[in-house]
Amino acid sequence: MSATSPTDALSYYGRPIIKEPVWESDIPLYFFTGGLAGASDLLALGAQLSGNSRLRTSALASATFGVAISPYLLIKDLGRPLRFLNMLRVFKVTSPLSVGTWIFSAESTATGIAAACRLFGVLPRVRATAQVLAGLIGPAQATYTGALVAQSVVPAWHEARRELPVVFAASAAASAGGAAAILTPAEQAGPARRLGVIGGVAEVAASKLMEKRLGQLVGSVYHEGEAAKYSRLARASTLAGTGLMALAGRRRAGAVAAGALLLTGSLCNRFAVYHAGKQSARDPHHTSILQKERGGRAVTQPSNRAGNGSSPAASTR
Amino acid sequence: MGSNMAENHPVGFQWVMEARLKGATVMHVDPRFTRTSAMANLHVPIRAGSDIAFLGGIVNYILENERWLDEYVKHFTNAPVLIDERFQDTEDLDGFFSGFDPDKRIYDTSTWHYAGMPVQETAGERSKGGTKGEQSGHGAQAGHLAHGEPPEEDETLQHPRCVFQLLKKHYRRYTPEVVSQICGCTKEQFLEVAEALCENSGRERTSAIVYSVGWTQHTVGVQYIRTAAIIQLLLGNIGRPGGGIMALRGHASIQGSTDLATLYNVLPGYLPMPHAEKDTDLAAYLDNHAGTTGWWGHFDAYFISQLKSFWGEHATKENDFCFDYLPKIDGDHSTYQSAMDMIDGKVRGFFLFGENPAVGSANSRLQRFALASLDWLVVRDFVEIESASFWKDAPELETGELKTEEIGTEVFFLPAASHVEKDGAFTNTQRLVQWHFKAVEPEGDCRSDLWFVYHLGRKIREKLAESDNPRDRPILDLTWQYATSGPLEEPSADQVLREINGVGPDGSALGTYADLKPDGSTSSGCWIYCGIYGDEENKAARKHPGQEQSWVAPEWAWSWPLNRRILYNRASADSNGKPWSERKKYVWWDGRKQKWVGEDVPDFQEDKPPTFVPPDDAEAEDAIAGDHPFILQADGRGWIFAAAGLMDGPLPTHYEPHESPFENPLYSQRANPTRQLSPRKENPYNPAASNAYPYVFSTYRLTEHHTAGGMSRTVPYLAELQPEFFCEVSPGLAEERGLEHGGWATIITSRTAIEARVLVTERMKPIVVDGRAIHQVGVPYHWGTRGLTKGDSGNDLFPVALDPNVHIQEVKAASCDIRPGRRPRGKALRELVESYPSTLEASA
Amino acid sequence: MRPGELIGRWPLLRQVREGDAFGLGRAVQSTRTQELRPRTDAAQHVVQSICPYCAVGCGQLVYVRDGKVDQIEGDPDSPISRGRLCPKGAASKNLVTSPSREYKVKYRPPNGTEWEELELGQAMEMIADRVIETRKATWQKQGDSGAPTERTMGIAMLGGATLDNEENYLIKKLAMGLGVVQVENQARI
Amino acid sequence: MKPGDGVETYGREAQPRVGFFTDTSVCIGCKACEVACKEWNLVPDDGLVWTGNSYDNSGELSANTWRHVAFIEQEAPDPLKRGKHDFRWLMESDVCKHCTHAGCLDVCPTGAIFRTEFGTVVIQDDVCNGCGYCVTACPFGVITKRELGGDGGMHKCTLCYDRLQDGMEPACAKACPTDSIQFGPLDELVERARERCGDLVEAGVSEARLYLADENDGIGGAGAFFLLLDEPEVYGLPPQPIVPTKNLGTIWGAAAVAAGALAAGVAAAFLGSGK
Repeated sequence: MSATSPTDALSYYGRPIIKEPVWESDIPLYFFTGGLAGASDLLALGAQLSGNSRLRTSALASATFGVAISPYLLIKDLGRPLRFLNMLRVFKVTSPLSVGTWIFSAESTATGIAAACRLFGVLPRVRATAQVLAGLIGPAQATYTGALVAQSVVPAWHEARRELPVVFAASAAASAGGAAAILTPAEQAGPARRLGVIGGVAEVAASKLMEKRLGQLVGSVYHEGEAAKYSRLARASTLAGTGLMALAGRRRAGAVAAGALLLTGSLCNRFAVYHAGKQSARDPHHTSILQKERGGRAVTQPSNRAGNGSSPAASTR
Repeated sequence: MGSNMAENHPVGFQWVMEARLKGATVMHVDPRFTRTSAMANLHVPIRAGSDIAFLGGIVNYILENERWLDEYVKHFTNAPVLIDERFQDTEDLDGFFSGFDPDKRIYDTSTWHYAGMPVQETAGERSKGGTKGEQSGHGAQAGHLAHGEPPEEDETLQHPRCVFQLLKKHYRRYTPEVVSQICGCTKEQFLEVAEALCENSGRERTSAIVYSVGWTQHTVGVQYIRTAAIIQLLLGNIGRPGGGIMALRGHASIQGSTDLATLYNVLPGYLPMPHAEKDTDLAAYLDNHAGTTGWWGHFDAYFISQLKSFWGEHATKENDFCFDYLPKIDGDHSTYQSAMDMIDGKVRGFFLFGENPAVGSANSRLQRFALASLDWLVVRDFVEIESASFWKDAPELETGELKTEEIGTEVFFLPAASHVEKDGAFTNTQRLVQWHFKAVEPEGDCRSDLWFVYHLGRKIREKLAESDNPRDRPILDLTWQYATSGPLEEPSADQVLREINGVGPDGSALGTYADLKPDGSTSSGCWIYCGIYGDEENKAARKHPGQEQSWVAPEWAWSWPLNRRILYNRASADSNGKPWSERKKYVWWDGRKQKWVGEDVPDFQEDKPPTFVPPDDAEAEDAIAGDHPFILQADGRGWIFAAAGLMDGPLPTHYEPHESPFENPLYSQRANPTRQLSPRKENPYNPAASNAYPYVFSTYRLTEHHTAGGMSRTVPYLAELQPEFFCEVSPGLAEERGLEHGGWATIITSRTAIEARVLVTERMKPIVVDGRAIHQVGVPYHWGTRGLTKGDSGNDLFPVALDPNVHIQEVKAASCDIRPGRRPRGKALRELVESYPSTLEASA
Repeated sequence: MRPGELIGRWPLLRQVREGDAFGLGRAVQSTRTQELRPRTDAAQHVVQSICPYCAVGCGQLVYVRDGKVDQIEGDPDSPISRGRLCPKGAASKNLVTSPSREYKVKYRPPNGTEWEELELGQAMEMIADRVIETRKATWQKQGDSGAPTERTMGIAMLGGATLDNEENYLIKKLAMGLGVVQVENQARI
Repeated sequence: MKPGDGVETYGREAQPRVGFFTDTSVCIGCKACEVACKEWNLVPDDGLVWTGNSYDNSGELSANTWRHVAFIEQEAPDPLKRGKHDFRWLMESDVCKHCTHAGCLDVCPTGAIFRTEFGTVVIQDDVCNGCGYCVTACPFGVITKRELGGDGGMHKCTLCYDRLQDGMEPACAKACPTDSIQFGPLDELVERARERCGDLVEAGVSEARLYLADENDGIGGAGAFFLLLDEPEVYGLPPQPIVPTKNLGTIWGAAAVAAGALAAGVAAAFLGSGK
């Protein structure tokens, strides 16, 4: 009843301490498309090296789709889209987004060249070189987005900083495997299926580990709201896709269904992480309780008492 | 007390905060816990309208515990003076002083005078004639004391009829227990304040009391301030640095507009408006108002110089200096009376200069009916205020009481220039006259009020130029030759200031009011401003940086009179002229130089020694003794007992507000018997102590807004800080009435009902009085139907019930009901209000 | 800017050249940032003023650029306010440039339902006429008691505490010339 | 106090680090700082929303509110008062902290955010493309995107970088009626703050504490620090903020591991069977 709600004494009217990320759904979508591109390029490189040209073409197609749609998503989410080129003003190792911009630029350029050569059937050596480059950058492209969200003050992201790149890499692998399995005849699609299965298993396992490591307080976001919805959907799709791929991937219909499930799972997983971040940012206690447990020196009393992080106030209520 | 300084005068409050950091004790006695309370060392919540009981308790504490500054009290105040033997106190007459006329509800004040004095003073004489204080108000003159006969006094303060003993008797019953019972604070809280005040007063220390409209807006408002004056005189806190009683005023030049007298009862410089029945000619007027002793002894020079400023060469000795040109008053012509006269068709035309009565005046509903009854109305403001737009958006249109097509008022809205678009001066709350320079030209039709008044006068004079009607002589003979400049033909504010200052026979600007003459050889628009243009320099415009001066900063702007920064500063030295202490040194007598010296311009004849005893035939200031610092008083003393000048008593007495849920615990007389009531259809009252209105409410301002909102509700950066009209209630009241935090409440009086968002807060605490918890509702009054943020007006709730001395309305304490939810719309609103009791009786 | 210059200004290169490897400081400044000055530097003149809100009387500095008020802030020379302002004082520029301000005369005829336009000059003529007519119609030579009053009770004025002293004086003086006694201001309230 | 990341790039042109000391024990909650800031920096009004949270209708720091005054009503003893009091009203003017290790600065991908020669952290409005990364990197929730009028950029307190160029005091500190907001060289401010806090503690205000005045905290100390009378969370402040970049090595390491794992996974997919 009173203006200061007694039930929430250790916050300011229950308001968040940090701000919720301003990114809209373009960004989790990009995590998906970017991951798909990176892992697909690597898959294409593997196919090129192993002489599986059919698979190489499918994987390159997935990668091309990924790098083609990603800039649209990235630019659209900018507050001032016309200034997207400002991303290339600097290179900052402290900013995964800056590093990622350069990675993505290289990745998309290499992929674009490879795809153009394939499309017009020209310059095979240029194409091969570009594919090698794209394949080598691919893992970075698929994982930097995990680093990007981890490098933040959002509890559900920062506290998962060790797991998030792995989750994103696994998710990228699952989606790349799934996509290539759909696009490739069964005979040539073996590595794609296996990548799908490996990725799917890893994705589910890594996500599970991440939730566990987040602990009860912050991890709870995956059991609430949008994050829970997407998280459940992601897990179910990925598990089903993985199983189906392993059991029925050799049949065309099975491969298509399994691939679609893996793609859905990967996409949903990105949205689960995205919403988990937003939800944990909204809750002031996620921020404050974690910090208090960690301890530190932000609060000091310079005289009379030794400065330490513990509360000098006897009681405020 | 009665001030929320941190919220309403934040920049002035820096000095309080600085003092607190240096160890001063800041105490806030106020019904609400405000941002000022949060900063104070002590907050004592008291029931709205009980301040005199609290202050009277302090007077009693000082007297009982012998805490007064003896030398100050004996030499500087009228404590030793004997009062007329016919005088009877409220303690004798159960709430009345001697001389009350129950039919007219006014006092014959002749029994309140000094014993043995041939009484001839102002207000008392007039009250016999049945008038209502129209010449008291702001008039500072104290009446006459015939020279040659100093008042009878008892230096030992023991005589039963001396002021000191009367004071003791009057406040004897204001014990800590009674204070606690009336005010609802604890005895301990009261004692802490009283003791701290005494502890911080004396030779080494001084205490200051700050008040604002929390004191003035009562039916006993003047007496609130009088009680503080008594305390400060007893403790020796007046005329000394760090002491005094500070009135914090709410408008940039509210002091200047009072000094220069856009008030019906005074002329510039606090000269009373002539009264039709008494002041029949110049001689009678001077006889009635000039003092014999003290600085009012030169009243004639001030007044005649003013007439010369108005009518110049037309004002001659032969024609009484055009005294007859001045219109006369013969009753209460204050703004509330005018508003009622508008409804009654007597007032037909109305000018509004930067004021918004449709929101800012008590019973603003009545004000809107008044505006709707006019023939014509001129509104000058920055924005389209509610007083300009009432014909299309007054709440009374919604209830069907008014209809746009039926409102015959012709409205002229003229946009005004802002302070950066014109030259001119504001007089601040401490009498400092500060010039502001024009920065840019006003745009469009915006013009200064100086432009408007000058050109309106010019046009009227042109149109009447051929008239031979004697009625038009005053306007045609007015000196109205002001130089204009620029494409807008803006008159020179500087020239007007020079006219206010006045000129001598040789046409050069005068340097002091002491040079004014009653023979028509000098002119001065306002004697207290004389000297502001001395040496032909606009001294209000002096901007010598404060940091390059002494702490008094005398070369920043100019304060009246004669650039004195502390009034009556002779009192900063003891009776012998020595500083009371080294710490509190300010102005003192330099025996070697044989003059008063110090940090400030001495507010005393410079070469009058402290030992001076006036000869029997001395007049004016020469009749003031060297140890009597209050040079505008006829006897040079601070008046603990106001022997003249007030309508409602020589000593302040606790009365309940007009609309109070309580009886008066001290007397069977409940409220101020002389309070001014105007019962009529548009102004009904809540019945006394009615159960239908169980709560007390007060209006107030917020830091983020300004008065009636014209200068803040329209300003985006301010409107966003307090974007909605709300009321403040305690959790207890919320529970009692089912009010929900963040929801809506309807507040009801016999005038109307308004709605506000509900802010439930622990800052509003019920006050326990006589074992009964009284809830108070807080209502900031800034809102109206227009602006970026809109809302109902708190002032709609109040009646017109006025202080008898100054006709200021009681809006700091009234009774109301409150219920959850929004108010009804349309006719249902009136039905709700009419379901509540009301009275048109002016009850006791 | 020539392409060479453009590339020379590329912060990425400046990161290397100017020893700002992490791109956190000097290298990333834009030209505009490098040339940034307080906008009051461009003021044509600065005028000393006084806050128009309450009666504390804080000093203000008004900065004017291109004939417009560009900034209003506290005047540090004032011994009253020492350069400080409250939120209202600090909002003074917002006040004098408020979108709510009116710049044209508005006229509402008796029983009218809308504002109408009116030239300022004509408004002044009309107001002068109203004053003269009302004054004539309501002139009171004597009060109820028969004592001479020589005044009009048909016209009243209200306001002045937000105005300048000189304006108040002139209002009072004009009112005395016209025989208007009902002159009041916010001090009564 | 440390100079702040990036200030070394100015070499000898670096100026003494300046900042704000906000002493909440003398804040009267007038909001002059909010308005003075808006007037100087031409920050738009933020809409008219009544919150009912005491007298705070600004709510929080944002692109359109660079100074925010918090109001906290507490049923708690007030040690600043004499005698027994069971209620107090805390007020605090919050602002960007201008961290020594600033998350927003670290993550800004365009170089729009930079460390000035005065050690402050400023967004260049002509560079910012509104990517929003800084929002997620600020431990204090200072920065948001300005949506009004299609602006789209990120905004926050600049500590009046333009005024500093002429030796002028920031607008909020200049306006503050009670000197609750003090501006000056950071070293001097810290010293003054320690003294003030010590005095208060000595006077029995055991709740008085300095917040962000220690260079060993998670952000390396701040350019804008505070004297608080209660836990930081009560004012909406994080109790032990850290700059996310503190774990940059871990994060890049995890990414490298993940990338390697991905490569290994793909390799495994090819090595599993010849088909």
